[in-house]
Amino acid sequence: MNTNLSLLLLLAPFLGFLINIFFGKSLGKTVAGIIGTLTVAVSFAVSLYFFGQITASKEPIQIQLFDWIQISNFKVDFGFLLDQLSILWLLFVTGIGSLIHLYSISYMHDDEKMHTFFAYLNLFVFFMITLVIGSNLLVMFIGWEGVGLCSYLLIGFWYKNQEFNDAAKKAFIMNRIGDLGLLIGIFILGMLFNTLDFSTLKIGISGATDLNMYWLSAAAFALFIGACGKSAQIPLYTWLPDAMAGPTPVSALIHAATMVTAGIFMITRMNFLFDLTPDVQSIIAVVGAITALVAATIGLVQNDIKKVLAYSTVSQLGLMFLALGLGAYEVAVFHVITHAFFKACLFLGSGSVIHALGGEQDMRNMGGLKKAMPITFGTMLIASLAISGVPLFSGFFSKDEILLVAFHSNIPLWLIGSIASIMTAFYMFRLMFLTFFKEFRGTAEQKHHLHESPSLITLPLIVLAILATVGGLISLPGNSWLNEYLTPILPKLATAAHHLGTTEYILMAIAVVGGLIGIGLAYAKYIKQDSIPAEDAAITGFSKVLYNKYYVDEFYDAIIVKPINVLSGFFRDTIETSLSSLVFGLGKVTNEISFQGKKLQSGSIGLYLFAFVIGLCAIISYLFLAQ
Amino acid sequence: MNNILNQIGIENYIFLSVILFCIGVFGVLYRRNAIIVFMSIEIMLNAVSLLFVAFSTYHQDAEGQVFVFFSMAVAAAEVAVGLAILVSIFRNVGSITIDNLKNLKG
Amino acid sequence: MNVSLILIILFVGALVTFLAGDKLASKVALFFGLAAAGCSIVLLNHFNLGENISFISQWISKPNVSFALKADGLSLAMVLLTTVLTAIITFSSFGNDYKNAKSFYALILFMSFAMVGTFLASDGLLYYIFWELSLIPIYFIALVWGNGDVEERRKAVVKFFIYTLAGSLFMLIAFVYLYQKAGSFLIEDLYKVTLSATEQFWIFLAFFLAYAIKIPLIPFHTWQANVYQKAPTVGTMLLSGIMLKMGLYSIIRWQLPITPLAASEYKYIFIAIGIAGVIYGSIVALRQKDLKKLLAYSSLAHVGLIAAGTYTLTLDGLRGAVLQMIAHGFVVVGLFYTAEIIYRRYETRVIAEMGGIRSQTPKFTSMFLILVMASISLPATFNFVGEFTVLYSLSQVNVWFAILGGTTIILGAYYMLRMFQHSMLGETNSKVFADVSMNEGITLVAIIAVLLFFGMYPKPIIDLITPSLEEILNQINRIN
Amino acid sequence: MINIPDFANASAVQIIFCVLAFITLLTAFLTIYSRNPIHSAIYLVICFFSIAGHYFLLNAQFLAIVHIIVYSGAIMILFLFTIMLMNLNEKKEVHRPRITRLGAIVSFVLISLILIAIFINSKPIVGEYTSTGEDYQSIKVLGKVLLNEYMVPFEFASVLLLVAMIGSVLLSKKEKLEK
Repeated sequence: MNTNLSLLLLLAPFLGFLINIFFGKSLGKTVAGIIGTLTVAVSFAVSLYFFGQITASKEPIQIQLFDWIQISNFKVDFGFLLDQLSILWLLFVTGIGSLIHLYSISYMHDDEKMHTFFAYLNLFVFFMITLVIGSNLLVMFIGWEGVGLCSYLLIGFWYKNQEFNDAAKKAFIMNRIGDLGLLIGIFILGMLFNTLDFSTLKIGISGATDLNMYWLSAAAFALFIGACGKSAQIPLYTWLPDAMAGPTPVSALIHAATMVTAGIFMITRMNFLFDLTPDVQSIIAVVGAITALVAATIGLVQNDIKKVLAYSTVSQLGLMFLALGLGAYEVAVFHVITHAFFKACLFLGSGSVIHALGGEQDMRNMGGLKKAMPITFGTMLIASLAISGVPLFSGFFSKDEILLVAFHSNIPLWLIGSIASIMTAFYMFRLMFLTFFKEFRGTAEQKHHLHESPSLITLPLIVLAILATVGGLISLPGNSWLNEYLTPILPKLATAAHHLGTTEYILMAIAVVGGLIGIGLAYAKYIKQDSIPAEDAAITGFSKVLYNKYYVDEFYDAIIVKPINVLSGFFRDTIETSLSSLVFGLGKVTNEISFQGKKLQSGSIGLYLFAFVIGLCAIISYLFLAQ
Repeated sequence: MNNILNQIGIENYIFLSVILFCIGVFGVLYRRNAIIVFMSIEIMLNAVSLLFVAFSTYHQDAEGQVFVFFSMAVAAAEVAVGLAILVSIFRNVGSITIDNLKNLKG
Repeated sequence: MNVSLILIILFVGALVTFLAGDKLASKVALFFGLAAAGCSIVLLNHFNLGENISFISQWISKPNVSFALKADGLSLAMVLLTTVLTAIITFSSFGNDYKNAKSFYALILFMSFAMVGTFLASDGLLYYIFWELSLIPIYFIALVWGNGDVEERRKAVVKFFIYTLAGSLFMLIAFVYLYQKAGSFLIEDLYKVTLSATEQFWIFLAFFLAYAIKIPLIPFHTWQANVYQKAPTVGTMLLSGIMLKMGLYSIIRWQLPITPLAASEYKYIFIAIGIAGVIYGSIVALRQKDLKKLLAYSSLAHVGLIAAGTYTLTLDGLRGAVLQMIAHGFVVVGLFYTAEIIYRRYETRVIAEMGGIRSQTPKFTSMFLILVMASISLPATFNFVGEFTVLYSLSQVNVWFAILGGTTIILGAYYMLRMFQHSMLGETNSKVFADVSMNEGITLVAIIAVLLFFGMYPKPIIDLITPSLEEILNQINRIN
Repeated sequence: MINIPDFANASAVQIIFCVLAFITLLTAFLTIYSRNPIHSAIYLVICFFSIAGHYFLLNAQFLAIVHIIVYSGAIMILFLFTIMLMNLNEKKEVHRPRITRLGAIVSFVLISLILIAIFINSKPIVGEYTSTGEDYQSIKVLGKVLLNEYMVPFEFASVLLLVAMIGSVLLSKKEKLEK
């Protein structure tokens, strides 16, 4: 029963993919969209069933299908592990997935290749489910790389534009750098523990007494590099902003809610490993904090509505990594969930705006959309409040817990996180004010076409906005359902103390005040002063550095891409030719020897005879006299 | 039976034929006239034949002489063909000096 | 029923194809190719049932040479690869018109015959004869039916011929030396020969030269790119799909078990050479303008990794190498075939002259993309299984080897995606790109099906090759 | 090893041997040394006669006779005819470069030394020459050996001579220039 259901869970989106890719064109756009949405909805329903089962039984479901890869000291099964963590992830992947599918039916309706789009989306969900429910690291790796492939396909969905293709390629390759790290981590774990299975690994690592800390840390660090690639952390984050080249639903689904959280999922899955390697944990925390800050500063000055959201995503992911690094996995997971709600909502809302403006993404050309698009505005406002950490919205609870944890372990990290949160509030409301308030700054034609999006678009927005509001309920401070739910995965939770003291309340207040300061600053600048971000050419000073993203892309280009290309040219033109001429040179030497040797063949019989006699002498003396 | 070798000794025949053979070799190398070279070759052949006969006596065996007999037949054939070739070379080139025959030059 | 049947089918097939005349040649060749593939599958079945399908008979009494064909799992896997690919390659050429087709197809079958012989032979001299025999047909195929300037082609092909021949001579010398010691060319007897460390080193080196040129490993690869470019696509497929596997197979079958001491003594050097090939090939591939050349260098990178896997002397290394050999055989044939499909329509192999094909033919693009993904070993393709196992074995030797070898997954993705982007994506090309024909579609789907099926379920092949690899590993470890 | 002949007590056979050997070597040398090919040929005839004399000395009468017939008779006549046909004389002899002469002398010395050294180094020769008394070199015996054991080579020799005859006739025929 469970086996069949899990297969249904996994294969329903795959079936959708097959139908859409092979018959999508003849089925028509709407049918293709409905098939795509329904198959994901089926998975969601199955996930709900499993959720019910696990809350009742609290026993993880292990499913083994067949032997996959045979290694000398262990074998890798193709199997599933449905425990609290994976089911939680399944719920929001398939849940938000179906909402975004629904949204896309309307959003992508004008695109001639809508069936392909749905096929890819379905394929993505399929791989994401594989990633989440894989019972060992390698099955997870299938999903891990598979979502990378889908991300590549979807970023480059409008493949006629080579810049989009470049962005897609960049995303794929950056991810692959991380994947190499993940693979190395898998190798080390395989060698150390002779298994890749999560449950066996857990027993092996927790139960072992004489662990080799050096290799354990190496494995944890390698896994973390993998997570960095997938979850866009420094130094591998630059692909995510570029990935906004894809259609907006893709940005919402893949690059905000689901795929980028895979790194957090993986680290949470492997918490038993990371708990033993405090050095790596502190690296994770620091990297997360710095990423949060750097991305937030860049987000302050971006003018492309999706880019702002992208940097905000990177920044929020940084906060989650901060939590992971501090060992507060449940907090990170909590933030992943709330973030999925409000960030998906924000992306879909921005998509709705872009849709209404006929593809315009520059906030300098927006403004005053509040009246034309009330639902979009309302939902996005809720989501912005949530992300800014305004009390009672979901983001408040999750972000606050992260900062709380940070404060208890390391004050500088807390400070960095707090600054990043203030900045988040600022740029989110900058976005809101620039987009929805004041007068419309676009062309007259755009203004003429301004309209609220159709209900297929607004419905998911509303649902997500509601979730963004109430999502915090799953883990209220002091009385956390989530912590209780995750206890089997994170055994530490059972013993952790949950009490709210004065410090906690003060910190909360600081966070709230910080958020409000951010909002207030944005209000002062963009509503009171009515300033509009300058044209690209007019940006100067530090904001120019920020606007150009600290020139990190250029830096990578200069120290990695260019040298490799130069090296490639050097190899191709110099080394290859010289190696080739070496071989030809060998031939030439032979030729030359034979040419010189030809001269011995003088035709002079006298000489031949002389040589003959001398040779005879030599042979005879060798045969008879040499002994 | 009185053996001739008792009086002369096989080694003398050996030295004789070695020297004869070497004279042949010397002739082959020293002279440029193809006919003389040919004659030198005959001398070398004879040197070997002489040794054959001497050893035939030494071993009291007829086979050595049989071989000389065959080598004579071959020598006769060789001379006939060789001289015919020389004649035709002379006709074509006008000289039988072996220095002039360099068609085999590589 | 024994394995000589496959050889007979292929040899007779070559003759019949030659006699069948130009019109029928391709179909006759396909028939015999399929017959051979079917025969090898039937034999595989017999083998799995535990029957003895080897064949041995005295051939020459002095020197002591036997006509010995030994079929174990490893050989059978390679034979299966050869026969199936031969059928696919023959079928793939249906869209082309070749002058003197009867000779062309006869040569394909003959080459297949020689390669199957190489994989099966368990007598050193017989193996050597088959090994050299396989060179003759590809020489003519590349020379007569190749493309580009005749003079340049001749230069490239003659270089290839002499180069590989020269390399093989060292192997012959090694065999002669071994024969003097063993008094027989039979592989079992050669395994039993005890050699001093110095002898092993020289024999190992002699074998290595032959194989390094054939595979090719850097720095012996200079023939490769030019020949791949100049040869007709069928020739390129035969070369890259099967022939270079002969070298890799031979490392496992002949070189390592005969000279285990040298192999374990110098394994770091040879792993390093393989990995250097991975990085070097990938980097050179980055800036190739010619599609076939790019694929040639990618092939260089992949075989470097496979060779590194074999030299680890671990079960995983050998197993991964064999898996990757099979996977690479299929994927590289598929990729070269896509190059051929594009060439049939656009008459060019220069990547810059392509582009914008995707909007015209989504089917072809999808299949191409799957092949590209398989080539960069995305999980769930067969290549991943092989590459994972090989990289794992490298990490067992030294994690840095795995990291350096693993750069292939980054660099490979870089050049393959770049190639894909510039050849397939972008604004719609002004030139019309006809959709894939029936033949082309069947060929590509067959290849993709193999790659995906074994990517998810490689167990049959793993089970097939593992016992024989374990046996070879026992031979390798016999001294230590 | 080389026994200096004791001329004072030499037997007749020994003296004959020495004389014959002297003639053989001298004429052989003169054959080579003489500038006139006709003279060379005549010296060579004398040389062959002296070798035939050696054969007589060794009691190989049949061979000696055949030798005179074949060599002195047939072969040398052929030589003489050819020389006369080509009208060779001293003047036609080309100048030999010094290096050639030097090379020839060097190799002569070399090969002589080597051969002699070999024979000196080889196993000492048995001093006593026993004789079984069996007849081994009369014409009767030779004929039996030749026509029994060596019949096939004998026939081949005849074929060889035939072929040589045809070949030389063909070779020396004036070529008809066909265009």
